[in-house]
Amino acid sequence: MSKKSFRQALNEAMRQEMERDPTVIMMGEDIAGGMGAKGEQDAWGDVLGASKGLLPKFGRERIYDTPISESAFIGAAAGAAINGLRPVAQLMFVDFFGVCGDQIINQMAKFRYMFGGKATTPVVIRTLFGAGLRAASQHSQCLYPVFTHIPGLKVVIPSSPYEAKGLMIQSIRDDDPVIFFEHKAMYADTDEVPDESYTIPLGKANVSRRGTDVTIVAIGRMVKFSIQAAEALAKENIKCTVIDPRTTSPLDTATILESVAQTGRLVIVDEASPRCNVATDISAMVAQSAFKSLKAPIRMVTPPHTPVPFAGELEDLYVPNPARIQAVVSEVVRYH
Amino acid sequence: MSKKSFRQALNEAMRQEMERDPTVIMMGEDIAGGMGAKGEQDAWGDVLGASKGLLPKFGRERIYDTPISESAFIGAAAGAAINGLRPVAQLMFVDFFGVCGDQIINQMAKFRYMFGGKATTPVVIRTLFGAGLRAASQHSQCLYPVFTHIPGLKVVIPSSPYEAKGLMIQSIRDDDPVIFFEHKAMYADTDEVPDESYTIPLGKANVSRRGTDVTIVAIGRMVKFSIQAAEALAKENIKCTVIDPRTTSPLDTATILESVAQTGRLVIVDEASPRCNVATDISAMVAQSAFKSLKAPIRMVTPPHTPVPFAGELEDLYVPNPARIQAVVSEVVRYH
Amino acid sequence: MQLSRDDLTNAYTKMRTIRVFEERVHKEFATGQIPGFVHLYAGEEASAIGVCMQLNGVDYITSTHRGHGHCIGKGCDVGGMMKEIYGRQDGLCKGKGGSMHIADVSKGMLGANGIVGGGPPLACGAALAAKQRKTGGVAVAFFGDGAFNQGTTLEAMNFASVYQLPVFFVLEDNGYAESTSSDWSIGGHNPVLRARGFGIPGERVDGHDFFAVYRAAKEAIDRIREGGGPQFLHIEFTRYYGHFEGDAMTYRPPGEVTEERNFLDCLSFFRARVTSGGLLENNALDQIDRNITQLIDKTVADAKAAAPPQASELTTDVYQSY
Amino acid sequence: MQLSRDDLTNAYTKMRTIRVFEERVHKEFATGQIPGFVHLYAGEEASAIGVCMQLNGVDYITSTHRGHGHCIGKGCDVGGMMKEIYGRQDGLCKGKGGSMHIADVSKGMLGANGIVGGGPPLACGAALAAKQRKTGGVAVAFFGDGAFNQGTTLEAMNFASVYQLPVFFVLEDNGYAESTSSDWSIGGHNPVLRARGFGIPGERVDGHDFFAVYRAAKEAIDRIREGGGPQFLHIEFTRYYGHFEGDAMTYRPPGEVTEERNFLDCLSFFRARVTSGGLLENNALDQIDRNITQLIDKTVADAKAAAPPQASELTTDVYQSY
Ligand SMILES: Cc1ncc(C[n+]2csc(CCOP(=O)(O)OP(=O)(O)O)c2C)c(N)n1
Ligand SMILES: Cc1ncc(C[n+]2csc(CCOP(=O)(O)OP(=O)(O)O)c2C)c(N)n1
Ligand SMILES: [Mg+2]
Ligand SMILES: [Mg+2]
Repeated sequence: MSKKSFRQALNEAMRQEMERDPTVIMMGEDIAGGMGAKGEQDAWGDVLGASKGLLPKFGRERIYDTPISESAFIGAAAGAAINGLRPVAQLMFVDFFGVCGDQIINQMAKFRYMFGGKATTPVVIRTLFGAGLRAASQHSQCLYPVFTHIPGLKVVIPSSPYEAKGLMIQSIRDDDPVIFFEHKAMYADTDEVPDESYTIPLGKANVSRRGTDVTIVAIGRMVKFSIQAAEALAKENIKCTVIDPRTTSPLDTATILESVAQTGRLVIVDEASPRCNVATDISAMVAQSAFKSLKAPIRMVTPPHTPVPFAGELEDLYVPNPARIQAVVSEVVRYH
Repeated sequence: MSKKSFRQALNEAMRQEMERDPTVIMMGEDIAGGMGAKGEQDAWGDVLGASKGLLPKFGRERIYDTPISESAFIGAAAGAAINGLRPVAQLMFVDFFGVCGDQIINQMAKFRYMFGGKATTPVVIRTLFGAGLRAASQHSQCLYPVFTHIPGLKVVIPSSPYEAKGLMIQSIRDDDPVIFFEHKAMYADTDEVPDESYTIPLGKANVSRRGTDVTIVAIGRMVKFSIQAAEALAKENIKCTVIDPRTTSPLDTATILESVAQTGRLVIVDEASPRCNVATDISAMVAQSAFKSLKAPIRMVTPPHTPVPFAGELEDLYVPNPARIQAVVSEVVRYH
Repeated sequence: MQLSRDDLTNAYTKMRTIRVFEERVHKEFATGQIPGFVHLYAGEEASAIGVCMQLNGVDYITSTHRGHGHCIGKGCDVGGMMKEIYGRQDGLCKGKGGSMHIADVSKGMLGANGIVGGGPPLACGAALAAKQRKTGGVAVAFFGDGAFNQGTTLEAMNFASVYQLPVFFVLEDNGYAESTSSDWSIGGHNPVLRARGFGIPGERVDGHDFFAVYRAAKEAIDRIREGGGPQFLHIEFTRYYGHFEGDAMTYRPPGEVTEERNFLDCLSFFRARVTSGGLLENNALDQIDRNITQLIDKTVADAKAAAPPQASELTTDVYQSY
Repeated sequence: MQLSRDDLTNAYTKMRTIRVFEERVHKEFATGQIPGFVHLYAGEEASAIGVCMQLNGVDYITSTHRGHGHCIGKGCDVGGMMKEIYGRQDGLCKGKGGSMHIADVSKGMLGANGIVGGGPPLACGAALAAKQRKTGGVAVAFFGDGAFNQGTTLEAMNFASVYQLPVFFVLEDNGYAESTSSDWSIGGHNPVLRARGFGIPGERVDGHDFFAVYRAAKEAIDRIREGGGPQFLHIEFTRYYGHFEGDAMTYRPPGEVTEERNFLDCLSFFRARVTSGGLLENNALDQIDRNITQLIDKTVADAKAAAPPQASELTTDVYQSY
């Protein structure tokens, strides 16, 4: 156990799995870095440095830097998975899925079903997402609702370094295609993280905080913000349960429904664009299955229906923050 | 006014707009057909024949058959729109958006915002969607939730030949990028359709049927099925309002909320995969905004979370049908 | 190039199996009993067989929407294929895939593919795994002239080139992508040069001539197995039926298919060559023809009689665990 | 090739403007006041200017994440650019786009682009519209060595070739895509041959030499305007700064940049050539340098002092109507 950043936690997870299982390989643009160049190899270790140090340990037979051709190498990850490997491929920013979406959505996601259960495609696609770094409209999207929508994919969104490590190890061991979302604004967050290998099951929510007044379900970076809001609300004697689903597909509906049965009030915090996102998904599930329990309207805290703006002043308004969450939760608790 | 099929209605809409406005062009694979071949030109008129007959009228300066390279020509449609044309590009099946998604999602959708309001991109992307033709997992998806999720796009889904013509003409005249969904299993449906040009505004729902017991919101082909269910229910003296939003982005929330305020009961019928789809979107909107009105849980009628199967026996179970809609509506009406 | 009597018999049997299979599917489709989109391979048999005869158990292929020939070439069970096309529980994919998605991963057949250009990236991955795991395996990506303009195919060629992967890129140029001529759609009109632009050597062959395809495929795959990196082959021929069943083919000049069938048919050509050269006898070939007709009759009868998938199958096979 | 005194002055002024702009952004970025990802064009000036000097009001360009040079080449307002980079209300895109999305459609500059390979399809569309509307316009797609392996770029080349569109494909090969060498990533190592594989003629030029770029661009664009269809140019040079600001560039051998700066700098090269040839005088060039430094000083001061966007701007400009 020691303090580790989100980046370090991911690095450790990938290293430990590559040590344990020789069929795990890595692919991606500058995933090591320096390919074909005359200077340092492993110069980048991916764009934010999470895979740095793996190249010296595992060599170019396990770590494949790729040309910029996401369709080719994401598709190759699927093809390699069918032929006995367990690739961890990086789609650098999830915003780029538009150039390779077919290999994810129509190929790896559907093999098993289309082939009558006779294919297994153990691929992990790691990908950066989320706003907060002034990276503007094409490098700040969440887009996990798109992948959650597609049957055949699993969608994992860790909310802390501890979660990141355990979920990454489990994702690599999982036999289905997993899209693993890493919030770029959380890379420097630190946490107590065990040194040894451990797994966190996919499809099991984490209840970060228990309170009887209201249930907050939050995704990814919004979990931290929701806990901050809950702490502030605790001072006003409002007791919040904060649920981190960890994975949006599968979704642990039981834990959410159980909590709503107790609190009768639900706020969902989702950094994704508001239409057809995970907040609407969970809201609809609860509205359908826990109608009798509800004492107040289900409220969603999300960005507006706009691309992500560049200027910091606008981006800060765009992303949900603890103060906004707190305000909405207060309203929900006061609702009669 | 005369009986016209969905196909004919689309054809007429495109023809009339091309006549009216010389800047309207068409692009797509086999949109005319016979390109470079020695036999008949206009041999296909797109894969299901909706643009047949336009080539002889407008010639190859207005009708661009393309090589199979969706990124190139969908992107070219966006580039041509910025340079003064109004392209109508066909993405043959919406399932193929994975090979060209970036040009839609990150380019045309975001130009206006990223460029500070200084770009206008009047593109229509027509695309086939939906199950029912035994076309299996890669040619039967709905996927409009994905486009509804993306700010900057408009999403139009006509539910009949009449709607198809008026919405297509309006979409071509619209100055924002529009994704226009054509259900392939509706191509032979017929309707009374005016011969002259007319428009239906985007963002204004159609209330196909009014009743005070329950509100059914249905999308695309599901509108017809919902009306059938409503007719059957009328015999049991259950009076349904059936709302066809026509466009999921923008969404006419006012019409839906008004009706729910009256009926207190809501069923949403969506042929798209169930997670993060339009049914969840509308449900969440209503659960947030009309809580006090609701007398029963909001129910969603959707396919299961699986790819679309090939075998007819399975596909018929997959797609929501009038009987299933009727059963769910009955339950909702009886709920106390 | 030595082809034994067994090899020749095998080649002929497999090509004829494809032909009879496809002609029969064509006929049955017209009766309305076969659902969905069906794309027939008749006329292109020399490609699937000339190439797949070079392959063995460690090798993989990726296919296209026009996949029946590749399946047969790679050894998929013909009865299971026919049942799949009819959407039956015992079909190769339990009736969930259909014609456009027939696959048998255990045979190294990674699926027909409904997405034009969907296969080449997958082939790169299978090849990368073969190289990394040192299985000696090769991956073949079959794709059409239309698919040759798709970004996924072009990226895959570059990717394979950069990593010198054991991939064989086989361009099946049947003259059309749907109704669009390949003479028009392939900018530059020189596929072999285009492949060279990615650093991949290749050649063009006449796809009506099984022996030409066999020879070129053998040389290419031998080079690949010796570590020579990816290779390319441009095979030219025609398809005998419409793009899919239902296509009236008005974009083709009248008589084009008849002429090809009469004067350039790969099976007639093969038969003439082996009989005139004294390698196989007409009556042995006739016997093969009869056997195959019987076999296909039986697969159709079996498929028609077979049970459709059970309702519970709708929601299985989505995930390994969920 | 005749370049008048005015042309030469103009070329030098614009190249120097880019250089000073970029060096200043580099410096200011280090102080932490410039947000987001910033990719600098210093070292590559001869491309943007050598090419854009051939263009006029009916022409369009598409750019990349490394777009400042192209903006200046196509005539975007330098003050508006700097404000955009600082995220100000008066920036070229109201502060909503930032460095990676600077655009000015009214100037024919269709945007820097955060997506590698995002631009070439757009350029095809602008060219198609120009051809269809008979404006005489040309579209230039600038893209990097990394982008040359992206399917979107390759598809666009085929599309332009098939329709003989007036597109100029300009490959700016600065040796690296992020930390990956272009010697490795471009399979076949022969971009000009690859372009020919799509039926597009092209040549390679030394990007340190403005005159070489100018000459090649002029010839290509003249051919395009005469209806010769798409053309290709492979420009080789280096970038002086990291991939983005913050990149330590350890993948480059020590001294690589210094050597290029000292011996192959396009501005020094230009100056030496025009002064030794008696075409322009050193003191005139010095004066230009001083003027530009002043200009950029002012744009930075203005940008720092400028107001950020108002909160209400968050939700405007998504749609024309909604
Ligand atoms: C990405 C994508 N675009 C378009 C289609 C529709 N489509 C199916 S087959 C086909 C033509 C393919 O032509 P070619 O590659 O030459 O193969 P062939 O049919 O001639 O065997 C097209 C356009 C598709 N399935 N996938
Ligand atoms: C589709 C996509 N993939 C990856 C990236 C991340 N990325 C940004 S710039 C870059 C390198 C581009 O290299 P090159 O085309 O040579 O341009 P240069 O940076 O050298 O000017 C990469 C990989 C991206 N922005 N878009
Ligand atoms: Mg073809
Ligand atoms: Mg570069």
